[in-house]
Amino acid sequence: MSPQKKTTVKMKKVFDRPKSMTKKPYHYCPGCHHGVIHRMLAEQIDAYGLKGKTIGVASVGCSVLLYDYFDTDVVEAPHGRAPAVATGAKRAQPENFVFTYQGDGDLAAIGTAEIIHAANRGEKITVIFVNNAVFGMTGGQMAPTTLVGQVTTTSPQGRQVATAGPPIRVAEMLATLDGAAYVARVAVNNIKNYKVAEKALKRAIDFQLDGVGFAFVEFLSSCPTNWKMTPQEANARVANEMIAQFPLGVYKDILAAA
Amino acid sequence: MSPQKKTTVKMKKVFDRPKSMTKKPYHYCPGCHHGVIHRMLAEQIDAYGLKGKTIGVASVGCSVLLYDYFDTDVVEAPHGRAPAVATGAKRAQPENFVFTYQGDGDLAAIGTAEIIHAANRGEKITVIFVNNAVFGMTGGQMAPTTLVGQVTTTSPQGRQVATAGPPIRVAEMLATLDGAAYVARVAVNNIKNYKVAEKALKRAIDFQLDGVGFAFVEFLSSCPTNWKMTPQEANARVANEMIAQFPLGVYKDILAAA
Amino acid sequence: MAKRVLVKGNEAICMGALAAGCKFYFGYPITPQNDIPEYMSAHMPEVGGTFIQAESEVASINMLLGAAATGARAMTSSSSPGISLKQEGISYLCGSEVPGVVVNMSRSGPGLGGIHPSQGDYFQSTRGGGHGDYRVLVLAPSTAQENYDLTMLAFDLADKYRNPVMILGDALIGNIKEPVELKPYRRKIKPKDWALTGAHRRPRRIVKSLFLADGELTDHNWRLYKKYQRMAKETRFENYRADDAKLVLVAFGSVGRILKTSVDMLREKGLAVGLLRPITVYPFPHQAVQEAAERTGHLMVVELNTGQMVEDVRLAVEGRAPVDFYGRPPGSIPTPNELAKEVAKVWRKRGLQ
Amino acid sequence: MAKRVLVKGNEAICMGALAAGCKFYFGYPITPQNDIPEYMSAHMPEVGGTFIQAESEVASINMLLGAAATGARAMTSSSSPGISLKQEGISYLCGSEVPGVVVNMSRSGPGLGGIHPSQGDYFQSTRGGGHGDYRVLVLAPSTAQENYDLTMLAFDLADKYRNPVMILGDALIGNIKEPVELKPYRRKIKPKDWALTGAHRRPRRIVKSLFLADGELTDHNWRLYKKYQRMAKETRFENYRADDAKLVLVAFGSVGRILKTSVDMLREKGLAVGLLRPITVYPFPHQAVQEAAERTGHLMVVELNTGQMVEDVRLAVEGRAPVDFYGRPPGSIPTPNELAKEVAKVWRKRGLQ
Amino acid sequence: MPKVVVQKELCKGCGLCVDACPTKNLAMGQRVNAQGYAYVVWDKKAKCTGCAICGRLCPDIALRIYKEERK
Amino acid sequence: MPKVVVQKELCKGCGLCVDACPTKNLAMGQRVNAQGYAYVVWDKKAKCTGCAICGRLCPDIALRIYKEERK
Amino acid sequence: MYFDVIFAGFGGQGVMLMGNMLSVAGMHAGKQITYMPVYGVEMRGGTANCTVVVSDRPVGSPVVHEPVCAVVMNRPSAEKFAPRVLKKGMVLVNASLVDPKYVKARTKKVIYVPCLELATEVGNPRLGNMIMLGALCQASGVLDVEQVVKALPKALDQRYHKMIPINTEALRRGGRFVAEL
Amino acid sequence: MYFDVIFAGFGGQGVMLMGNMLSVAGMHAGKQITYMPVYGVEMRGGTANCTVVVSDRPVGSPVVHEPVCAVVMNRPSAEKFAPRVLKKGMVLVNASLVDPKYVKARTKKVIYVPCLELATEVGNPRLGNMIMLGALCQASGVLDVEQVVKALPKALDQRYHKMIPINTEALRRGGRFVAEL
Ligand SMILES: Cc1ncc(C[n+]2csc(CCOP(=O)(O)OP(=O)(O)O)c2C)c(N)n1
Ligand SMILES: Cc1ncc(C[n+]2csc(CCOP(=O)(O)OP(=O)(O)O)c2C)c(N)n1
Ligand code: SF4
Ligand code: SF4
Ligand code: SF4
Ligand code: SF4
Repeated sequence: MSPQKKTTVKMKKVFDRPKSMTKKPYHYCPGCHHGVIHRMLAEQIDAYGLKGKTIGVASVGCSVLLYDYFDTDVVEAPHGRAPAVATGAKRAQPENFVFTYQGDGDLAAIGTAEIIHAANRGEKITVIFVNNAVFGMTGGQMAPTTLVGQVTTTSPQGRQVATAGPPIRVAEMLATLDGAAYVARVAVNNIKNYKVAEKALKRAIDFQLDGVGFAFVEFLSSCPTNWKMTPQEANARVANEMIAQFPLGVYKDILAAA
Repeated sequence: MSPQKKTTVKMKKVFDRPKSMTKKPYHYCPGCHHGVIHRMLAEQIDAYGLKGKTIGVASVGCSVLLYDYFDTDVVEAPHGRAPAVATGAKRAQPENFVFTYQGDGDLAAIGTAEIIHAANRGEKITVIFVNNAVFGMTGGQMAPTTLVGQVTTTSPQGRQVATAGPPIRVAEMLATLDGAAYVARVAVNNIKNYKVAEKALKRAIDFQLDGVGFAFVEFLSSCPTNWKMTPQEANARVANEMIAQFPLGVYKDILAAA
Repeated sequence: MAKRVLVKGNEAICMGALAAGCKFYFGYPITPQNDIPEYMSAHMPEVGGTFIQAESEVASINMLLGAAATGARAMTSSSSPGISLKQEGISYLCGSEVPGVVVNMSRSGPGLGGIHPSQGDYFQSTRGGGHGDYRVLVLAPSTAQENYDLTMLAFDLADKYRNPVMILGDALIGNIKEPVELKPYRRKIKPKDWALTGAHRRPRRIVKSLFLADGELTDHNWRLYKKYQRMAKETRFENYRADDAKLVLVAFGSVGRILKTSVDMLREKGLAVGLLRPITVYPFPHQAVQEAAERTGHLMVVELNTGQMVEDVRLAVEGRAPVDFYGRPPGSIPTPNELAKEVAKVWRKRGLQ
Repeated sequence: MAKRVLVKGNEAICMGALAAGCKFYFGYPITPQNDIPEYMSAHMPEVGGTFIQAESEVASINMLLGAAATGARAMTSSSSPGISLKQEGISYLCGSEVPGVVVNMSRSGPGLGGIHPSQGDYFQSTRGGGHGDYRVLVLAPSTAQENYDLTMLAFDLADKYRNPVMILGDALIGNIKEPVELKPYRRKIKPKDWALTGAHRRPRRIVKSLFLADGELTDHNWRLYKKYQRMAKETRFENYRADDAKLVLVAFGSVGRILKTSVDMLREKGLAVGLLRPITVYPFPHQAVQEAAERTGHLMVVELNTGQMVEDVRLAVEGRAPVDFYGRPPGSIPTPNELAKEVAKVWRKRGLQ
Repeated sequence: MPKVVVQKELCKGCGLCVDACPTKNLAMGQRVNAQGYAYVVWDKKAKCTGCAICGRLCPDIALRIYKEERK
Repeated sequence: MPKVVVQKELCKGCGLCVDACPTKNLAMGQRVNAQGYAYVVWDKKAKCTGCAICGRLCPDIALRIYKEERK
Repeated sequence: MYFDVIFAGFGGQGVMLMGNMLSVAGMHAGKQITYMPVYGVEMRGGTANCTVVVSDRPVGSPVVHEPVCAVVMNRPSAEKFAPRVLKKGMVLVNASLVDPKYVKARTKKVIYVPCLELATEVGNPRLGNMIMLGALCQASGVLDVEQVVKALPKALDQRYHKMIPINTEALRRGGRFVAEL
Repeated sequence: MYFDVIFAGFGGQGVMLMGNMLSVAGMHAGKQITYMPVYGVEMRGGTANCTVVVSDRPVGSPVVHEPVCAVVMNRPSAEKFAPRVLKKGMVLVNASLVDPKYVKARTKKVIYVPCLELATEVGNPRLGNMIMLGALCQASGVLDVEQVVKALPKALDQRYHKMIPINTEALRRGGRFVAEL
């Protein structure tokens, strides 16, 4: 190309661990998306300058050690109850950014009532829902979101619709609630989906910071360990089977609708 | 008209207390629809010849004394848990007709998780959901279905969307679940709606008897006492406000759809 | 002079809570304590506080956990079946050392039972109905005034020990109306150096009950244990005509106050009976009971159940004196006469004069 | 001869349940008992039974209520936090007299705690962590064989008393693998004349815990109380080298078995110690403990908590003998040496020889 | 002619049947039953068709309805 | 030229970055870290654009990425 | 001074309000008070009663089995509570609803108050309870009728304050009825 | 006869399977057995160990602090468990991964087994655990190597039965290695 006059070339760090994370290496399994989702959230906390005004609500699941990684205030909720804990925290500290981070066992099984009612009350919280179609932490049991036919430790014959019902699509269900302001489903299995996910996450944060209301982002996630797959195979399952059962998209956005 | 030869005129009882009910007078308040809904269900139990093969699952609410009125086997479930109790009962006694009878506090508040998962598992039970927009038994507190602005003993300023969220529309929410086979909302405030309701109830029974799956009928109901209205005013509220918020109709019928 | 108002026991609790700076109430209706959420729904907005009717008891105890973790004074209330559902949450509050006030206006059980007053939840309250080795401070008021006073105290003790405090009343204590002197709350609420308020210009804070590192959980449990031992100094009880008594009755809450009338009746008939009424049932007034046993040689426990607190009395007495027991399962309210008769029976049986 | 297989403690429970005709299992995963739902999910279909992974512990105890109300043998299992959530349901089972087996492979608390073995749920199990005056029979196995045998017994006792029966194990009892002799189940299951099966050619039946008529609830509670008293005859315990002991240790479950090795060690050193291991912790072997106290004059309780069963021992002993206590909160598993040292300390402190 | 029998001890005087009757054959009565409720009366019988709408909408199953049967 | 630094003790060798890199600059390495994982290497640097896609899709935040800056 | 009374009747007869009003008035008169409501076992309908204790000393039991006084507004209440009244006590009976033959008391002091008639006389047939409360004060002397009147603004919710005059009249009418016996 | 052993190593080294196989074989040899798994505190990854007690009498404690024997498959395990072994006991060390300098034992009897090399020799480098188990039997005499071989069909899941021959070979190779020391 055309020569340029007097340009200083300096190396600039364009990508690194977010400031709002601790230095601790993850305990997650190789290829597990929890790590990506954590980092994406932490990046946004950095971007919005929220490190000093965040209260994270950890749930019980593989991500129970969330507080080891996020260098923010964190309260640990009993299994399934993060939305209730976040309700209390956010009402008491409205000026703080309050998020929950929950797995599908946590949010879609034991915590069904809590998520529905927090959504319907329009609590101004941001919910990160990590749907990996399995109970990871406890060793790979069937989740409400387990795919039909998927073998887990409690569906050794593969999930049977006749006895266990079909997988629940949480985003669709929550979107029917008038109280929910933003509901989206995203994935991080490739860069295209990743970028859409990041946008959705930002919007879910905006909705809270702007006081619009309850915001929910469902991340399709992988669990190579309990799916008994390589990280690559697991990513392929997300791309093929998961997205087919749980279509990506924005299911509700009361501002866009208006 | 043309004279008829030799007709014997005999009085035939065309309407009376169903056989599957006891003689006990209801304890319900004057004008309360619980009584109508009970009777409608008992009539169908008679019609289908199910008196000897029914297990009723009573919930906690004004209808907790269900067993005083239904002359069938009855088990009393803890508040909100009737769908779980019914799941156990039906799985153990598949040849019996198993129904739950639940109020909106019971089903849409404390029992949210149980109804959603029973529906999604496709339990072959029939759920009678009586939505009177209030906690009747405990003295008229706000329910998840309480109308916006409605004054109750725990929403003395009228239900505020900002703090309590809008009313939940349960039928719509359950209809999103792939596991639910039949979902309808009906009312018994006038004979027209009553007849539609009866049809829906029959279909909800058919769905169980034919082994099709989970069937749910939401009855809009009145609570003159806690609405602080005459029975007439209460019926008018059902006609005007309730139906506007909770539109009547069949929200799902997997057989009709097929 | 403090204002004197006639209020329902349940309302006195609310007034005490509001006076003590409680700004967060989370609850789910259940008889016989519905006055509490009802009062709070009307009055919380007036003080800029938050009232939420939760979707369940489980949700409400966890909302309390969330609000209290930020340092706010928060309360929840329920009655027996609802309190059972809160047990996991209470265990978490203890495990993560989050203060909070839990009111149990208990009713009769087991199961759905009924709405009569009952003392059937004594074990649950004092031994921790949830999992693990933990204790909550349990205050057992017997008058509307005590409801008011002890609720204020409950918030202070909760903060002091970073532990939930339970108010254990029953359908009688919640529903009687009595004059209450609305003494103003004067104590200063200290800032909480562990509360989650956003890690602005300070290291972040964590509120949790999971302890994974080697030995960490054992240490944590020992620390909690020592804290529970320290709570002993909060022991409170009332002696009623007990000084010169030859038979001391031990009873708490509703039965405690009914027995005062029985004591008066029996005293009129010349029976030197007295009453020791635990006000804190955890910590239990072991020493006072032991002293009463040694002083009089005869104790009698009366409860609205088939025998729960009597174990604490026996543990305190350790065979030093006979401990008689009159228990009555719930389903009705015993009258002073009935109880007096039972006491008189024991008086005779033991050959007292 | 009965088949001998090497199985995990958790699995032994499942095998016992299936042998005893359990056809319904409802549960929700939680460590350290996941082998139970996993085993049941694989094997229930083989026997034409039902396995449901419920949406929660609350749902699973209520599914059990529904299935057992029809007369079926049904089981649920969980671990500490999950058991806390079942407390309301357990109270209902007792109140409406529905049998059922509830397994608690307890872990450490309070709160989330950890997954180490723990005996922190002793109070919850034996006093009823739910509301109201009720009791569940509590069996405390210490070997995989006992897991198998006692689970079969649990179903029988549940039916006999129309009451839930709890198996109280812990992370150790659930996870060890040991040979188990699969003795066949031979008892005949009696038809249940109260079960809901459809009111065909018989008057309808009601299963409930609500009693509204005057005095009805009181009567019901008295009836339950008498039933709990009758359960005393189910008391079971094991004496290990206790006959000639000068110091008798009292411990149950995992600690009970570890202590056997400690006893052997101490005996080798010439210390005449023995062990009394309650197998039923409710009903508690009061009389056996009392006799041991009288015979030896010295008892010592060892628990994996900071002191729960020791209350039952003190209540039994009532001051007749000193009761020493060594408690250790969960977080690690005590070894026989460590415990032997603690016992030796007491031996010396009490001047025994 | 059809016949509507009011079981007066069951009637709670809510009046819903009065509104419901398409031919207005029912009316609130003056007399009070043992429960203290002024029960309904079926008086203007003339136009009754035995449609049983009143019965269906009565919350308290207080109405028993007969109709002629031709053989 | 951009630069990708692999923090080898963080890498778990899942290989997702290898797949993700549009210009295939990363490869699974032969060496094992203290955790026992064979970590990735950024070796075929020629075509690296510093797009940081690898970094974004790495579950373990094991990649640090630099780019030239012209002033 | 010690006085206790059970008020009993149907749900809608304002029985609880009577007890409440006596309690508020008693408190303002400087007494110790306990008011204890008891609802029927049935959730809906049924009878209700409450017990009020007025005393100079702190009140032990809010539960009274054999009261000094019973105010019975309907027949089931009369049958249940009249016999329990102490021999030295008194029973006030709503004569408009209760036939004397259902009143079996140990005490001789049974006062029949035609509540409905007197209430209709003052202009509101629903104020039978106020008539009765006036009568109770007059007959027992537990408080002065005027002490109750004075407490009306405190005992009644703001939105019923326009009813104070007619309530006052009813209380006084009840009192007068007894005074004129 | 009483014998106890702690097997310890990384998650993927088949440590639990060793314990299991010894247990099954012991049971079939008519012994009393307790197998006790201990997972690391972390849920994912980390180290794992299990304790097996083999005895003629019922086993009291499944927990052993100072074992008769330790089988250490990696360095952290060697550092943790080797020093705990009784003076009269023995330590078996996976020489392929553990440098002798990390093995500090009270007992003199420390046996270094080149698991990886021997396993590679028999044709499957992942069978280091079977090599070690054979070595353990031979060294301790707790069971005969052939007793373990005989138990393979019971100890291995049906779907791994095709692996029995190679496992047999690995067990024997481990045994031979010790015998030839
Ligand atoms: C009350 C209670 N029940 C059950 C558990 C056990 N438990 C812990 S995590 C979990 C589910 C984990 O699955 P998920 O929420 O999908 O998260 P993941 O581990 O897959 O990220 C369960 C059942 C618990 N800790 N508490
Ligand atoms: C665990 C528990 N929580 C609360 C209650 C109290 N309770 C009884 S019924 C009820 C709600 C009644 O409302 P709804 O279900 O709408 O029925 P309705 O009475 O209106 O017919 C409540 C909260 C209870 N019995 N158990
Ligand atoms: S078990 Fe699954 S969800 Fe949990 S860390 Fe591993 S891969 Fe991730
Ligand atoms: S309170 Fe309402 S729901 Fe209950 S019986 Fe009365 S009118 Fe019906
Ligand atoms: S609808 Fe029934 S209860 Fe109501 S007035 Fe008519 S007959 Fe009476
Ligand atoms: S994605 Fe991350 S953890 Fe995976 S191989 Fe690449 S650098 Fe390593």
